[in-house]
Amino acid sequence: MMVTVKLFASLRERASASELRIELAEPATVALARDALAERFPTLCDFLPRVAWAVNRAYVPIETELRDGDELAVIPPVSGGCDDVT
Amino acid sequence: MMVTVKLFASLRERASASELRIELAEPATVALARDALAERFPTLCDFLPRVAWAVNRAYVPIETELRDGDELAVIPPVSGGCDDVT
Amino acid sequence: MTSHEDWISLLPEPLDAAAAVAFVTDGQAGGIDVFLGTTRAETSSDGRALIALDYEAYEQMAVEQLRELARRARERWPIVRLAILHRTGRVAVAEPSVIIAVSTPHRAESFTACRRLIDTLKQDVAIWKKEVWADGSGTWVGGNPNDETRNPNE
Amino acid sequence: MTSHEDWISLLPEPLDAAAAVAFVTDGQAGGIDVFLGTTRAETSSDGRALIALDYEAYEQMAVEQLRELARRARERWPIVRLAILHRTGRVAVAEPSVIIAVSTPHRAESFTACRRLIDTLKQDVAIWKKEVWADGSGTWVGGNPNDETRNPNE
Repeated sequence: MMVTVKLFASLRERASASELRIELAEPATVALARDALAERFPTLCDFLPRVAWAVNRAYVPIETELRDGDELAVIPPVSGGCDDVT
Repeated sequence: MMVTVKLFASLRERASASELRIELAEPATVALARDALAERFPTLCDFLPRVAWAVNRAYVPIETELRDGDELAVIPPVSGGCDDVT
Repeated sequence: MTSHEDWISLLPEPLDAAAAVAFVTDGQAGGIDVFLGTTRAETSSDGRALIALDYEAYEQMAVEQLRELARRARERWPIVRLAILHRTGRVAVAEPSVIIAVSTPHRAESFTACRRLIDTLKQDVAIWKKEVWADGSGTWVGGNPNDETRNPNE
Repeated sequence: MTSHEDWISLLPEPLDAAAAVAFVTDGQAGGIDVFLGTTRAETSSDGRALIALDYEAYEQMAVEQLRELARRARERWPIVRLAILHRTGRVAVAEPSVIIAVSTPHRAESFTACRRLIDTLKQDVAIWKKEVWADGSGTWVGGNPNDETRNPNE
């Protein structure tokens, strides 16, 4: 099965990719996709413990099952709005 | 001594006057000015127990002494801003 | 923090929200809160429609009071820029009678300062309003000797 | 109360506060609260000046999340009209990155709803920002694996 993976912000820059397709053996989960990503992009390894995951634009837990064609997004800590104390 | 009296809103309409001068015997107080007003404008009598008083644009207690030339304002309950529940 | 002069005004013309936002916009600020009080459509208990509010001010005193509100707000919150604009005269339904715009370094302070300013303004600034009804009648808010509105010194 | 469609948008162009105010102005409302988050000038610990923030969004997800925020706010407060506008791309110092405008029948609700909307937006909407410094360097906020920012699911 194939899933589309979307990368944003620091992860997109680190991987030099904003969208890619990965092939996973069934039954696949977000956790297995994470492992596949870590193998393909070793530079992401230190980011992945701190991200959230979204499947088809909704946050999901890491043990969620994936289906063929799913859009999996790796969500680093968000910072929309304004006014963070830097 | 003479003081200028300013009337606003419901009191101005009821008295058909926005500004007038009254003569008071010394020593005069806001309370004495109130009594003089009530005598001159009997239609204000039922309003006067509920108003506040300002001398020279600052709220004062009713026992405040007046000086010649003071500007005494009769302040009905204020309602600036917006959004009173009617 | 640089202290800028506040924009405090009683105005007989329509209030300009964009001008208030522009006035308080500043590179030292991360948050701007703007409150607009607008005339809300109402129907009286006997079925008359509200068409406008007429605002009357003791102008010299009201402006001094607004400046004092601004001064006290600046003592309490790290305000970068501040505008307090209030209408006089007739304000039709949906039009603003008051605009308060506050910019602060962080967003929480802008909400708190703006909220406090409008609450305090309503309590003691020498401004009155009259409800103007479709049948031509008018009612001073708080101006009825038999109602329960408190006077500002109580 | 008539329910109007909300104005929810991610925009690459400068946000227009006057348009947001006009959108939420309504005769059923007595209070409008508008919050603008603006890029605040900063200096890094090693003396570099912040010149802008670059915003990146997972656009389809972020818009769905903003619509869900709006839906939940309408369940909780009697909102007449609502606009939530967020920038993408580069936002210079003093420019707004986000505008939230809320009109409600009474003023207290407009402050509470607006405040809650901006607080919630910052917590979980799929938008990221990068600090852009005068020397050309950039820092993703929350994007450093060694810092302490929480992820939105924790």
